[in-house]
Amino acid sequence: DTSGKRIALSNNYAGNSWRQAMLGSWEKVAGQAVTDGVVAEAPAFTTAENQVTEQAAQIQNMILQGYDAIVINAASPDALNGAVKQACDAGIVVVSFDGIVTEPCAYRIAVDFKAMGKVEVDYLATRIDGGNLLEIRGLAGVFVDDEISAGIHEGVAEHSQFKIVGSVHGDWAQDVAQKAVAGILPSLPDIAAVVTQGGDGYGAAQAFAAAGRPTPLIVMGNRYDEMLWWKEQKDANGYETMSVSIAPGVGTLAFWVAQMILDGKDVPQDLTVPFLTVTQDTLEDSLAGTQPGGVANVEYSLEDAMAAIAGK
Amino acid sequence: MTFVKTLSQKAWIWSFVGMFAVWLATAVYTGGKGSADVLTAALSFATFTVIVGIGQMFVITTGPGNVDLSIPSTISLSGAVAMKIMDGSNAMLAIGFAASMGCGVAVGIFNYILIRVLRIPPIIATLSSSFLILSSAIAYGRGLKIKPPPLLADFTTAQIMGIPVLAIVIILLAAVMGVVLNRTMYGRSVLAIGQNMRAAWLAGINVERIRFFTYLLSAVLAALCGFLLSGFSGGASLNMGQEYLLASIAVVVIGGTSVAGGKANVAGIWGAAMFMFLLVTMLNTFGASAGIRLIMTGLIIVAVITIAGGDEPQR
Amino acid sequence: MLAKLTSPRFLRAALPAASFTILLLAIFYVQPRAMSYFGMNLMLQYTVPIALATIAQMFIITVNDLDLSIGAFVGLTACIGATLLADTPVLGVLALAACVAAYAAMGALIHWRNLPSIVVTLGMSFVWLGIAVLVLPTPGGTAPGWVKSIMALKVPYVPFPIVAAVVIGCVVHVVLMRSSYGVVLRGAGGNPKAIGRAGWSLLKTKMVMFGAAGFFGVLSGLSLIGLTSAADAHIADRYTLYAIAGVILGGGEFVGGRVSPIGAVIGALTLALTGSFLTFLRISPDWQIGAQGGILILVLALRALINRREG
Amino acid sequence: MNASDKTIVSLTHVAKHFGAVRALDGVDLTVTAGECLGLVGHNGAGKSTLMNVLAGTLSADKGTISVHGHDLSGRYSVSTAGENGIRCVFQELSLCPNLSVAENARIFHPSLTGFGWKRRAGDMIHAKLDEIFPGHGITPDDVVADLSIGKRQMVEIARAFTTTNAPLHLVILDEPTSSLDAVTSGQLLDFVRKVVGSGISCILISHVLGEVLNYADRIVVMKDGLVVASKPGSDFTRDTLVAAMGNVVEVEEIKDHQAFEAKRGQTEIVIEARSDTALDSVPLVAHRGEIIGLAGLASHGQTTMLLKIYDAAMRNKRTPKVDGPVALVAGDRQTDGVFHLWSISRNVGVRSLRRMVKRGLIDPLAEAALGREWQERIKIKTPDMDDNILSLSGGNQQKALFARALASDADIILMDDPMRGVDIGTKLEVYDLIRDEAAQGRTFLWYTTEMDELYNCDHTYVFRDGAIVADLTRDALSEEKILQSSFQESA
Ligand SMILES: Nc1ncnc2c1ncn2[C@@H]1O[C@H](COP(=O)(O)OP(=O)(O)OP(=O)(O)O)[C@@H](O)[C@H]1O
Ligand SMILES: Nc1ncnc2c1ncn2[C@@H]1O[C@H](COP(=O)(O)OP(=O)(O)OP(=O)(O)O)[C@@H](O)[C@H]1O
Ligand SMILES: [Mg+2]
Ligand SMILES: [Mg+2]
Repeated sequence: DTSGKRIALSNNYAGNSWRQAMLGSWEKVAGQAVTDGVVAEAPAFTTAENQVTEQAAQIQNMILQGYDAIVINAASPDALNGAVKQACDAGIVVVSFDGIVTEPCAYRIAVDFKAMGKVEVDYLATRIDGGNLLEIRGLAGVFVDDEISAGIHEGVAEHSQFKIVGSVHGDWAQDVAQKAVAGILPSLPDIAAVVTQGGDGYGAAQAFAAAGRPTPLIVMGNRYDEMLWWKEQKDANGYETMSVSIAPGVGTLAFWVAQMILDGKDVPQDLTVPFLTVTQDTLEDSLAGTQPGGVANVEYSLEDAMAAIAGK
Repeated sequence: MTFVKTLSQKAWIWSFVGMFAVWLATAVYTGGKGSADVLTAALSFATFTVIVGIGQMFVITTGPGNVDLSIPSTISLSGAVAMKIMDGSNAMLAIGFAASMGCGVAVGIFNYILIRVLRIPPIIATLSSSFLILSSAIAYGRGLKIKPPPLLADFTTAQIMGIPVLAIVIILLAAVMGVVLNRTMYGRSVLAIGQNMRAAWLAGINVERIRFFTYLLSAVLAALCGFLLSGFSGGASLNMGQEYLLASIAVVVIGGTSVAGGKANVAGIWGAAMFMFLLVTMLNTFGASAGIRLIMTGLIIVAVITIAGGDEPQR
Repeated sequence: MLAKLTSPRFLRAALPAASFTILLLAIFYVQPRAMSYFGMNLMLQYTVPIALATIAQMFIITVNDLDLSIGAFVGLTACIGATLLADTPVLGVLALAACVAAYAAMGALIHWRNLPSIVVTLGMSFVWLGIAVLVLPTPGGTAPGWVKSIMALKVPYVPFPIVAAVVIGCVVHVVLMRSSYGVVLRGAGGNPKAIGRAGWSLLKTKMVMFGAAGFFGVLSGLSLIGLTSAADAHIADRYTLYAIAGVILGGGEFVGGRVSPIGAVIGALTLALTGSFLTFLRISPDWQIGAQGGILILVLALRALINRREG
Repeated sequence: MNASDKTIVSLTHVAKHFGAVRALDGVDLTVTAGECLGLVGHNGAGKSTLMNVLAGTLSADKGTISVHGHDLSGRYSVSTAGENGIRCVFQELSLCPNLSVAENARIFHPSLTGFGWKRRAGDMIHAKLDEIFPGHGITPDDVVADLSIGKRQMVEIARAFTTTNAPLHLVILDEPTSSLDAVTSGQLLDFVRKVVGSGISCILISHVLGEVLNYADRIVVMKDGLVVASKPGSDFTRDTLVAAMGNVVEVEEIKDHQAFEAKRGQTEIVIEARSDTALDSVPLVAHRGEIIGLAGLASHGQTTMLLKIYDAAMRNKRTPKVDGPVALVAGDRQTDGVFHLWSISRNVGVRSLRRMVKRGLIDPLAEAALGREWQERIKIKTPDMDDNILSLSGGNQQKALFARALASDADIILMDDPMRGVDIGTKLEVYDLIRDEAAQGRTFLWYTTEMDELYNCDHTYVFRDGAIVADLTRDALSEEKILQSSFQESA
C-alpha cells in the first residue's frame, strides 16, 4: 500500500514542447493516481534554469522535505550523482528517466539513443540507394547528442552507400537548426537525406525550402509541427519518411516504477524502453492523438508499466 | 588614404571587415560554390538579430549596468500570443500583430516599473522579469506550435532577386533608428544619459522618461522579432528566443557600441550580426569537431575585436 | 550609536544581509525541517561554488570590466579537475595554473588594446567551452578524492557551507578591502587615471584582478566537482549570469570599483536560496519558473523601502 | 654649481603639441628651493600642460628637463618625479571616489604597507588636514564620493603635502583655490608661505590675481604656450600683471562699476524658496531680472538650494515656487557638467536641442552655428568647436558650460560657483554678459566663493549650516558683513 507515500518529480528544464508534454503527462497520470488514492502526493518541480547545480539543490531540498521517492529527468548523467547518492542514503527511492543518472543506487529507465540513431540510417537504406547525408546534431557536449550521433555514424559505416557531407549543431531547437542548415546548405552538394535528433526536422525542411533546394528525405522527431508538415507533404506529393523519438510519457512509466518500488515490488535497476516510431502508416493516428504543439506520446498506466517491466 | 584612415578609426567598420573576411574564407574553401546564397541566408537570419540588437543597443547606451535580459522570453511570449490569436488565419493578422506589440509594451512597462519604482538594478530586474514572462508564455501556450498565417509566412520568407524582403525592411528600420539616435532629441538624450546621468539631468534632460522609452523600445522590438520570427520559422516555440540573449549583446558591442555607455552605432549591428552568422557557417563548412569549432569561434571574435582596438583613451 | 545604525551607508551595507535573512526566515517558516544542521547543510551545499564564481566575477567588476565567460571557465576547470587532475595530478595542476595565467593574459590584452571586456570574454567563453568539450567529450570523469573529502567536511555545530561562505567572504574582504594593495586595486576601478598618476601600473592591476578571478574560477570548478563528483562541459553555464547578479545583489556596482566581497557572497547565497524556497512552495509547474523571478523581485523590493528612507 | 644646488627643477625649451594646437611652444622654467612661484595666464595658455610635463604625466615633444642638476629628459615619468620629491595637485581632481580619505592617502605612498597601514595613513592625512585647514570637518574614514568638491580639494591638497620616506621638494598646486571659499583659501595660502619658509617649493596657479600677488615670491606669466614674463612678485601690480597676461580689457574695479537702482518690487517674483532646515531668517526671493548672490562658506547649503530649485522646476513641483524654465551652470564640471564623449559644440548645444529641431530632426547646421556664436561671444579657445570637449583647458570647459546655459531658452539661470578656473579677462566679460541678460529680464541665482563677484548681485543671501542667515542688499554688502554672518553662532 502506497497511499501514504509521496513521490516528487525533479525536472531540469521546461522550455520546449517535449518537456511541456512530459509535464502534461505527469500531471495527468500522477494527478489521477493521487485522486485515486494510490499515492498521497506527486508534485512536479522544475528549475528555472537548465543547470546541474540548481537541480542538485532541488533534489537536496526534496530530501529535506522527506519525499519517499524522487523521479528525475537529469541535467547531467554524472554530475548529479552526489545529490542522488545523498537521496539514496536518506532512504529515498530514486528513479531516473530520459536524462538518466549513472549513480548505481538509482533506477534507470533508459532509451537506447545509439540504436535510435542507427535506426534512422537503417531506414534510409531501405528507402534510397545511397547518397549524401546532412546530420543535424543536438547540443555539443551533451551525452544524448553524442549517443545518437555515434549511432548514426555506426549506421553510415555499415551502409557505405551513404556519406555524411555536412554536420551542424541544431541544439534540438527548430529555429537554431533552421539557421544552421540555411548557412551550410549553399556550400553542400545535393543532399539525399537529413538525419536528425528530434525537434529539428521542420526547421531543416524550412531551410531547404527557403534555399530553393529539393526537399530531401528528412527523418523526423515526432513533434507535432514535424508531423503536420509531413502530412501536408504526404497529401500533396506522397512524401514518405519516418519519425522517431522518445515518448514524453516515459515520465509516467517512471512514476509507476517508483510507485511499484515503494510498494515493495521487484523492479530491475535498469530498464530500457523502446523509442516511439511513427511510420507512413501510423502518421495520421499519431497526428490525431497529439495535441497541437505537443509530441507524439504514449502514457503508461500501472498495467502498462507492469507489462513493460515483465517484458524485460 | 586619409579616407581609409578615418574609416579604420570607426569601430563599426571592423564588424564588416570581419564579416567579409569570414565570408571570403568560406568561399575559398568551397571554391565559390553557393557563396551568394550564403549571403542571402545570412541576411535573412541576421535580420532577427538586428531587430533585437537595436533595442539592446539603446538600452546599453544608457550607461553601464543597463542591459535587457528579458529579450529572449519576450520573443517567446510575443510569438506564442500572436500565433495563438491568429491561429493561421490571414484575417487575424492585424489583431495578432497588435497583440504581439501589446506584449512588448506590457513587458517594457513592467521592466521599467521594477527598475524605477522598486529600484532593482536593471540586470536583475530584467532577469527576474524574464522568468515571469517565460512562465506566462508557458501558461498561455504550453509550447504551442501553430502555423503562422500564410500571408505572414510568405512575407517573412519572400525574396527579391536573392535579397530577403524582410531584410530590406529591417535595413530601412535600422537606417531610421540611426537617424533617431543621432538626429533626434530622444537619441541625443540617450547618448547624454549614457555618458553621465547626473549631468544629463542637470542639462535639462528628463532622464526617467528617456529611460522608460528605452526599455519600452527594447521590449517592443523584441516582441516584433518574436512575431516575425514565428512567421519565418513556421510557428512559435518556447525556446525560440534563447539564442538571442547573448547574441543581442554581442552584436551590439562588436558593432562598435560602447558598453560604458554614451556611444552607439546602428550600422555596426548589421555587420556584427552578419559576421556572427557567417562565422558559424564557415566553421560548419570546414566541418571541424565541435570542440575545435567552438574554440575557433571564440578566437576569431577576439581577434577581430583586438585588431579593431578599443576607444582612444580620453584626456 | 543609533545614528550610526540608521545612517544610509550602514543601511546600504546591511541590505544584502537583510534580504538574505528574510528569505531564510521565510524558508524556515514554510519548511521548519530546513532549520537544522542537516537541513542547512543540504540546502546550502551547492552555494559554495556559486559563491566562489561570484567572487571571481566581483574581481573583474571591481576594475570596471564584465566577465561573460566565468561560467564556461568554471565548466572547463571542472572538466580538467575530473580528468587530468584525477589521472595525472602534476599535469592537472599545470593545466589549472595555465588557466589562471590565461585569465591574467586576457586582462592584459583588454588593458593593452583598451578592449570592451564583454566581447573579449564572450569570445573566450566559446574557447573555454571548446577546450572543455575536447578535454571531456562526454560528461563523466571523477573528481580527485581529496577534493571530494574537502567538500564533504563535517564541521561541528555549524554547517560546512556556512563556514565556507564566511571564510570566503572574510578572506577576500581582508585581501581586497583591508590590505594596502587592495586599495590600489579598487582605486583602479574608481579612478584609473588617478592610480596611474600616482605611479602604479594599471596593467599590473588588471592582470592581478583577472588572475585572481581565474584563481577563484578554478576553486569554483573544483568545489563543484567535489560535490557532483563528475563533470560536464555545460555544468556551470548559468554561473555567468548568476555571478553578475550575485555581485549586484550584494551591493556592488558595475563601474567605479564599488564592490563588497561579503555582500557578493551573501548575494550568491540569496540567489541560490530563491530556488530552494520555490521547491518548498506548491506552485503549478507552469508558474514555477516565474515564481523564481517573483521571489527575486520581492526580496529586492525590500531595497526600495530602505532606499526610500535614504531619500 | 652653487646655483644648481638651489635649483630644484629646470625646464628648457619645452614644447608640446596636440595636433594643431601648440599648447607649449618652447618654455623655460626654473624653480629654486624654498620659493613660491606664481604662475598665471589666460585660459588655455598652457599652464596645466606645463605642470603635467613637470609631474611626468605628459611627455614633452621637445626640450630638456633636469632635476637637482641631473638631466632626466627622455626618461622622465610619474615615478621619477615622485622619487625626486615632485608632487602635483592637478586641476581636475585625482582622487578615487570609491575610496576613503585614508585610502586615497595610501595610494600616494607606495611604502605605506604592512600591519596597521590604515591607521597610519589616516593619522597622517588627518594631521596634515588639521595643519592646513583647521576645522575642516573631514574624518579619514569618509568616502570621497560623499564629500563636497571643496572638501575633496582639501583632501587632495593635504595629501600632496604628506610625507613618508620619500623626499618632498616641490608641490605643484594647479588652481587649488578654485573650489575653496575665501576662508579656506586663506588657510591654504598661509600654509604655503609656512612650507616655503621650511625650504620646500610650491608652484601656485590661480586666476585670482590677488592670491598670486600677495603670496608668490616670483610670478611667471604665460601666454599662448610661451612664458612672457618672469619677475619677483613685488615688481607686479594688479594692473601690470593683467597687462602682462595680454588682456586688453581695462581693469575696472567692479565695486565702483555699479549704479544699481533697487529693482526689487518692480517685477514679479519668479523664485521663492526656503531651505530644508526651517531655520531660515528670510526666504530666498528672486524677482524677474535680478541677480541674486548666494554666499557663505563653501558647502553650507548653497548648492543644495540651487538643486532644490532646479528639481522643482524640472518636475513642476509647487514648492519651492519657480516660475519659468531653468538652466544650470555646473561648477563641479567633471561630475555635473561635461559630456566627455562629445564635441564642444554638442556640449554647448545640449540644453537648446528643442530649438534646433527642424522637421523633427536636429539640424546640424544650427548646432554648429550656435557653437560658433558662443565660441565668439565667450571666447572659447579652440581651433575647432568639433573637437572633443576634453581637449579644452579647464577654464575653457567651464566657459562651454556657461555658454550652454546662456544659449538656452531658460529665464532663470542657476549658477553653482560657475567661474571656477575662468581667467580674469573672460570673467569681466561674462559679468557684463550676465548684467546685460539680467537687464533683458533673465534672473540669475549665483552661488560664488569669490567675494568680488557678489558685487554684481542685487541681493545676496548668506548661508550657514544649510540655512539662510542673512539677506544683504547691494548697498549693505560688504566683506565683513558676509564673514560675520557666515561665522556667527546661532543664538
Ligand atoms: N536633485 C537632483 N540633483 C542632481 N541630480 C539629480 C537630481 N534629481 C535627479 N538627479 C539625477 O537624475 C537621475 C534621474 O532623475 P530623477 O529625478 O527622475 O530620479 P530620482 O532622483 O532617483 O527620483 P526621485 O527623486 O523621484 O526619487 C537621478 O538618478 C540622478 O542621477
Ligand atoms: N589632450 C589635449 N588634446 C588637445 N588639446 C589639448 C589637450 N590638452 C590641452 N590642450 C590644449 O592645450 C592648450 C593649453 O591647455 P592647458 O590646459 O595647459 O591650459 P591652462 O593654461 O591650464 O588653462 P586654464 O587656465 O583654463 O586651466 C589649450 O588650448 C588646450 O585646448
Ligand atoms: Mg589649467
Ligand atoms: Mg573660488
